[in-house]
Amino acid sequence: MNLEFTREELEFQQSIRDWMGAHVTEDIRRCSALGEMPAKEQQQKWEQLLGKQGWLALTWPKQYGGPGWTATQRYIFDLERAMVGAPPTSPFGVAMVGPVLYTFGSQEQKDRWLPGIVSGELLWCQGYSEPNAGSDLASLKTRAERKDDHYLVNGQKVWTTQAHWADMMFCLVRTDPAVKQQQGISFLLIDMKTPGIEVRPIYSIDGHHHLNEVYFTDVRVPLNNLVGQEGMGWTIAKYLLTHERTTIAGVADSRHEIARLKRAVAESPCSYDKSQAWQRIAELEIELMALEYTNFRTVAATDEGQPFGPESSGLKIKGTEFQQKVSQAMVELGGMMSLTWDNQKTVGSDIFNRATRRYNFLRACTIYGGSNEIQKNVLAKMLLGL
Amino acid sequence: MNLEFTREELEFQQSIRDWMGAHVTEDIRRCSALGEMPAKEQQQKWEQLLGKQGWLALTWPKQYGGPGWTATQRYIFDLERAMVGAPPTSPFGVAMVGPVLYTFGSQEQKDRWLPGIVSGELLWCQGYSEPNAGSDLASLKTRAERKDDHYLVNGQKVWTTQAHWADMMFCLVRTDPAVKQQQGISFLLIDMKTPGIEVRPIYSIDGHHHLNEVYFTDVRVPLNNLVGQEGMGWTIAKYLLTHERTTIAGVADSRHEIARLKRAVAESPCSYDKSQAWQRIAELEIELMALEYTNFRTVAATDEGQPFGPESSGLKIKGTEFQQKVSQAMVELGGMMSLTWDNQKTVGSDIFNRATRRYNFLRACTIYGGSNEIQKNVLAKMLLGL
Amino acid sequence: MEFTLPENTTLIADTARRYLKNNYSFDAYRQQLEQADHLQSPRWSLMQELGWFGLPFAESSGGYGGDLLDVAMIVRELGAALCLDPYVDVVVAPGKLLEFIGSDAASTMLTQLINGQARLACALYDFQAGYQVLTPSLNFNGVRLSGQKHFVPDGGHADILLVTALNGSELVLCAVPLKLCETQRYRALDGSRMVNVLFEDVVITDEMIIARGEVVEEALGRLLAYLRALDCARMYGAASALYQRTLEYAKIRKQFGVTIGSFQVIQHYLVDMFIDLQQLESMLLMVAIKAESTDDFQRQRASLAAKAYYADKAVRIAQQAIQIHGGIGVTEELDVGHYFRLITHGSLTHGDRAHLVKGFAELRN
Amino acid sequence: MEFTLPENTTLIADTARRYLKNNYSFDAYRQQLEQADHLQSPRWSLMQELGWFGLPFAESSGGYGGDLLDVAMIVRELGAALCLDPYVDVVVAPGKLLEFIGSDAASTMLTQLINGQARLACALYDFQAGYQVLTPSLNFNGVRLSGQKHFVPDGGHADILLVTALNGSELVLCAVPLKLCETQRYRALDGSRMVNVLFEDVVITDEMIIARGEVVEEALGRLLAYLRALDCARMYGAASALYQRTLEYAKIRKQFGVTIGSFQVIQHYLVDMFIDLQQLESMLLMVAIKAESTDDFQRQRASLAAKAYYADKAVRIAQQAIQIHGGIGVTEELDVGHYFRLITHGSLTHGDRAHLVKGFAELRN
Repeated sequence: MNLEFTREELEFQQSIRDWMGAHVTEDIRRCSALGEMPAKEQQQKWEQLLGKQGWLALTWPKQYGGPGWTATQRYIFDLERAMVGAPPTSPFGVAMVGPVLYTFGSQEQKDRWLPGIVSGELLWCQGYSEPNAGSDLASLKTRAERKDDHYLVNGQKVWTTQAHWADMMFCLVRTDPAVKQQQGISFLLIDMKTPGIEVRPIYSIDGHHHLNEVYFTDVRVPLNNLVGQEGMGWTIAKYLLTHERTTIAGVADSRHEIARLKRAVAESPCSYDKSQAWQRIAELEIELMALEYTNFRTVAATDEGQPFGPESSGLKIKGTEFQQKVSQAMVELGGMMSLTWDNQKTVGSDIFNRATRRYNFLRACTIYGGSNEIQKNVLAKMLLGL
Repeated sequence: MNLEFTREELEFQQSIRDWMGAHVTEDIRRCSALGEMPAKEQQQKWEQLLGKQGWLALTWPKQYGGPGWTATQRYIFDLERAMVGAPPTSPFGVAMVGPVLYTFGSQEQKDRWLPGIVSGELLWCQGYSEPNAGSDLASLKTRAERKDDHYLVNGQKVWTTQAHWADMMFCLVRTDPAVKQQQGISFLLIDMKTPGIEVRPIYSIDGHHHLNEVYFTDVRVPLNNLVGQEGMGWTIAKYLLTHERTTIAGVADSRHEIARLKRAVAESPCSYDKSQAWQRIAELEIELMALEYTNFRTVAATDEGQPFGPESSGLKIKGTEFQQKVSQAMVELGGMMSLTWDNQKTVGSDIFNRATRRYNFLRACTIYGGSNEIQKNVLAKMLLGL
Repeated sequence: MEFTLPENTTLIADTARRYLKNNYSFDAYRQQLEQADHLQSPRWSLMQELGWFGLPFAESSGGYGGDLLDVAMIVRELGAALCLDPYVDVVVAPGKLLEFIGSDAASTMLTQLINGQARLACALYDFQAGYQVLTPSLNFNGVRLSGQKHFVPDGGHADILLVTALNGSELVLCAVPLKLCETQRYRALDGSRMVNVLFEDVVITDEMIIARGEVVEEALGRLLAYLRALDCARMYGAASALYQRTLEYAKIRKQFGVTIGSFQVIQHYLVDMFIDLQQLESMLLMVAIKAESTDDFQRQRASLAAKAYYADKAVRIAQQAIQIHGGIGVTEELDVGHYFRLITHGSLTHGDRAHLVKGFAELRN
Repeated sequence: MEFTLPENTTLIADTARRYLKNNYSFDAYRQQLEQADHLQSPRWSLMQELGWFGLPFAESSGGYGGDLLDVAMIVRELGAALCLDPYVDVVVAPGKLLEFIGSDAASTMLTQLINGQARLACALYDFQAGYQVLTPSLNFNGVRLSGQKHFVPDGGHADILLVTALNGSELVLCAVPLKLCETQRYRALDGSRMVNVLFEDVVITDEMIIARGEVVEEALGRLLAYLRALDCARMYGAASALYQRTLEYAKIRKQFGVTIGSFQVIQHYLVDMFIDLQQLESMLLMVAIKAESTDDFQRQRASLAAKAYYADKAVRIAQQAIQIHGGIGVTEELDVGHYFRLITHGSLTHGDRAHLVKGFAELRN
């Protein structure tokens, strides 16, 4: 048992902190300070900066461009990243399609796509959900028909984050409608510039455009954009779910938010009942400790080669609920200062003025990536052995 | 809209209050003050006192011995009863078997049993639950076989409150094992002194004996103790569930408990953070208001001949959860003063010393009479129309 | 006791519902979101024609003598329809404040308001004083005011602001033409318009002073209770709409080959929403009667309790409505997210939950 | 970071589990409930033989130099077995207090305790002072003590009480023979024995005084952190046993022709319990290390946080365990209700939730 970082880890932490101090410029950290989502340019600037440093594809094996860090080092990096107010990196390339490619892809596919992901130049989006396949992914209908040297794709995806930024989409499509639900699904890579693709924005209640609908009409996709074999889509999708989830609970960002909340309370006028506010924050901090130490345990277990199973789903459930709780506290402790729609500076603490944007945005975090109810169903199966 | 009692109702309330003041002696109110369950003698003394006054079978038609009160008057009576610290009356005779008898029973049955219920002399218990038929009542197995002039009863009941006090049990038994679950069930009255009945106590975690197991071995029950026809048991049981439920939420008793809690906090030493305590109590009082006004609405609707449907199940769910919440607050606000097993006076406020008994006892209130989960299933059916 | 609405109240509520059905829609709401001046819309004069301007006020003031209950039923319908027309902020709130003051100057101004000649708004808050309306930060310096008022709801639509300020320790209510001040306008969380107001050496003449001292304090106490009840009414309209929509959605949305309403967990979520909504309805009826009680203790107790309860349970219903809707619930295209914001907004006006519970706890009887 | 238990700690935990399996049972527990003197049982000497008496103390004090983590693993097993042997109250608590004091007198007494020659208990609380251990109500009047101590856990088993009292504003710790006092004995909520102690003009001789002033305050601070960690360990053992039993029950108990574990709502209840138990385990490991940190701030922060968290989540697990068991869960015959009481008890010793959260909030860094 040892709850402290080793001397080497502390040195590593310091070196990361120094680097962040030197490289995270005001425009990169600005968004998180304002509760904004970064624009494409800022996000890409930040990711390419990390890519240049070799710090983007953190979990990847060294041979494909990973930095060769332990899970603890990755955790430390994430902590420092959040504390300095830099945004999380987009998961679609680095955490999702990348591992799929180096695990299931052909040599040609690896050579073609991995370098762009490692450097942060190639942006991806994820084509999973469809209008009638949300939690129930296996019922998806987007069709990819094999025709000579290509697939002909027709159908619709929805809730596609950053589709309007992306160069490429990785996508679940139905290649065989005759077999049972899960079996006819394949994993396909689609160039977003291919004719026949239409991306329509969805504006969400935080006032942002990050989601999209994507329509495919006779979109031609080369056969060698298929990953693995036809019908392997479901296997690949499940593999992704078991991939490292040590940052899934958003603990580093919750810690950052609580720090901001404390700042906002400290700078608020004294008409305000601060002792009530500090107690509410104390309750949040106590809950954060439980999350953090559970997260530490998953990290330590990963470094010992024994990654957590159901525990990490538990962490996702708790972590997302906690993010919502912190953001709700921020809105409520802000009182009238929080009554803004447009995330604009009105009066009093900036942090409170901009609190509702994150609160609204985070309503989705217990829904996407498998709603918490679905996560609980899956956990129950594992626990009850049904 | 009128949220006040009428002048007549206020006069009625005063007359009840005066009567309570004159008749509720120390030994009757003692139990609720100590968080104890009344002994059989106290309970019977109290019920017979009410019986003599004609105030026991409150919801019954006048012809059978009801006082002819409106639902509002009954509500007022219950409020005054709780505020003076008198125990609730036992539901088995008055609220359960009585209405069944005057609705489904033969003239002979009415003549034989109703007077003893109205006067509080005849004590009843309810034989519904069985070891493998808790929430799932329809799967009950206790068998009543028709033999010449009697039924021969064999089987077991469980969680039978006050079986060790009761003169009679009303009971669901299976008279026809061949037909489908609900159909073969009949409603039978059994004299508890009949040979072959064994009552075994179950002690519960509040330290009391109020529950029992009841075993039947070749118990002979006269044929004319059958209520209605054979196979009507399920219909009768369902009828009972729709019977007046205006006091089901225990609102009057919760109000009494909050008053006790306030007294306990007021008399506690000042080391104690009272401002935190008063705020917690304020939250309870606010929730109580919502419950009370919802209860008022069911009472008013009943008086207008439009008894609430699903709303009253909602009230049961909220009301029982609220009773638990109040008792938990009492335990927690008592701190170390609450650390007693035996409900004995130790030091500091009496009310706190005895808080855990009620807290432990009330764990059952979200379970018995159809657990809150079952109540929600039923409500969902009505709401969703499934 | 009787919980049936009086016939004329039912009539008022039905009229409001019909009127909104014929004259408002989610599309109209989305257009209105982008507009800065709501009072240009023909609806504004229609509302006056319907008698809503006079409804909340005694006949002696030139009104129609409606009860809070009547006004609450209109506001409930406005909430259920997401309607942004600033009826409460520009008519009810300033009008009731003037009526509670009851001086000649106030009565004259109230008559103008009822006739539609004067457009008023209340400037009671600033961020330094927070919810403590009796101790505003704005102070007189001789006959001049310098400082700020914040969070003035729909203040941009008014010609005149009813402003509270301290002269020494005395609370003063004055009517200040908006054009004498600088303003910062912004869209509030529920889509309505708010202004922050900057006073730079604004000279307050004697005619601008409506009342001073205790009468202002008392009037503010009565006003807050009244407005908290209307906050509840608006949130009830929204929460009830959310419940209906979510129930409908659970019956038609399919996942895994069945409707999501067939999952036990979703069923229990819906039952919890239903039960909470029942209780919210009880609290609304209660507060709509008691918040205009002449008994100070009753009035405060009712309005603090009801709003604190709403800030807890209505917010919870709004959160669950989104969770059950899933992805579609967080989009701008669906009304669900807009109701969600309305309820969040409503839970923070005239006291947040902690402030209200604390106030309730301090009301020892 | 590393969360694997050291080998010797695992050994200690395994031994404790085996020992309790061989020497204790639910039946033994129910017998023990009715007994007043637990120290007569052969288990008491067995515990000493196992080395548990010396384990918590430094080798320099004659102990075996075990860490809090080692002791916590024993206490976790005691909690999981519902065992009432007063190891914490009669060995660990008084021994650690003496060790933290560290004076010669204290060391001598500690050696006697480790050898089994002295039976001690701590009398730190009274109901007037509540959880404020630094300001007991018991006061010196010259060399005499008159007044009361309350809630002394397993105090009836001790020969000598370690008593805190104020002499003016100075906190004094003295060792008072129990026979000089009058006692009221009662069974506490977890089935253990408690005493309230009445001092009537008890003369405190110089030899009875263990320490005075700051050294006592500091030692109490360290002791509370240590004991709060052990409270968590005990509650963890109980909560974890409850989770296991409830999970098993859900797999076998049938209603409506299927196991109750097949209902989605019950499944989600169990998942919530599982997740909370995971977090409780993390907090236990954390506090078992940090609550004996030499850094005052770290120690307080960890122990306040962990116990406040337990008072919330372990209590919730206990409540859900009963709800899922249904009727059988509230009977004396089943261990479920006994674990429930143990957890309620544990949530109220050395600070209730509100007290601990407040303490945490006041620990500003």
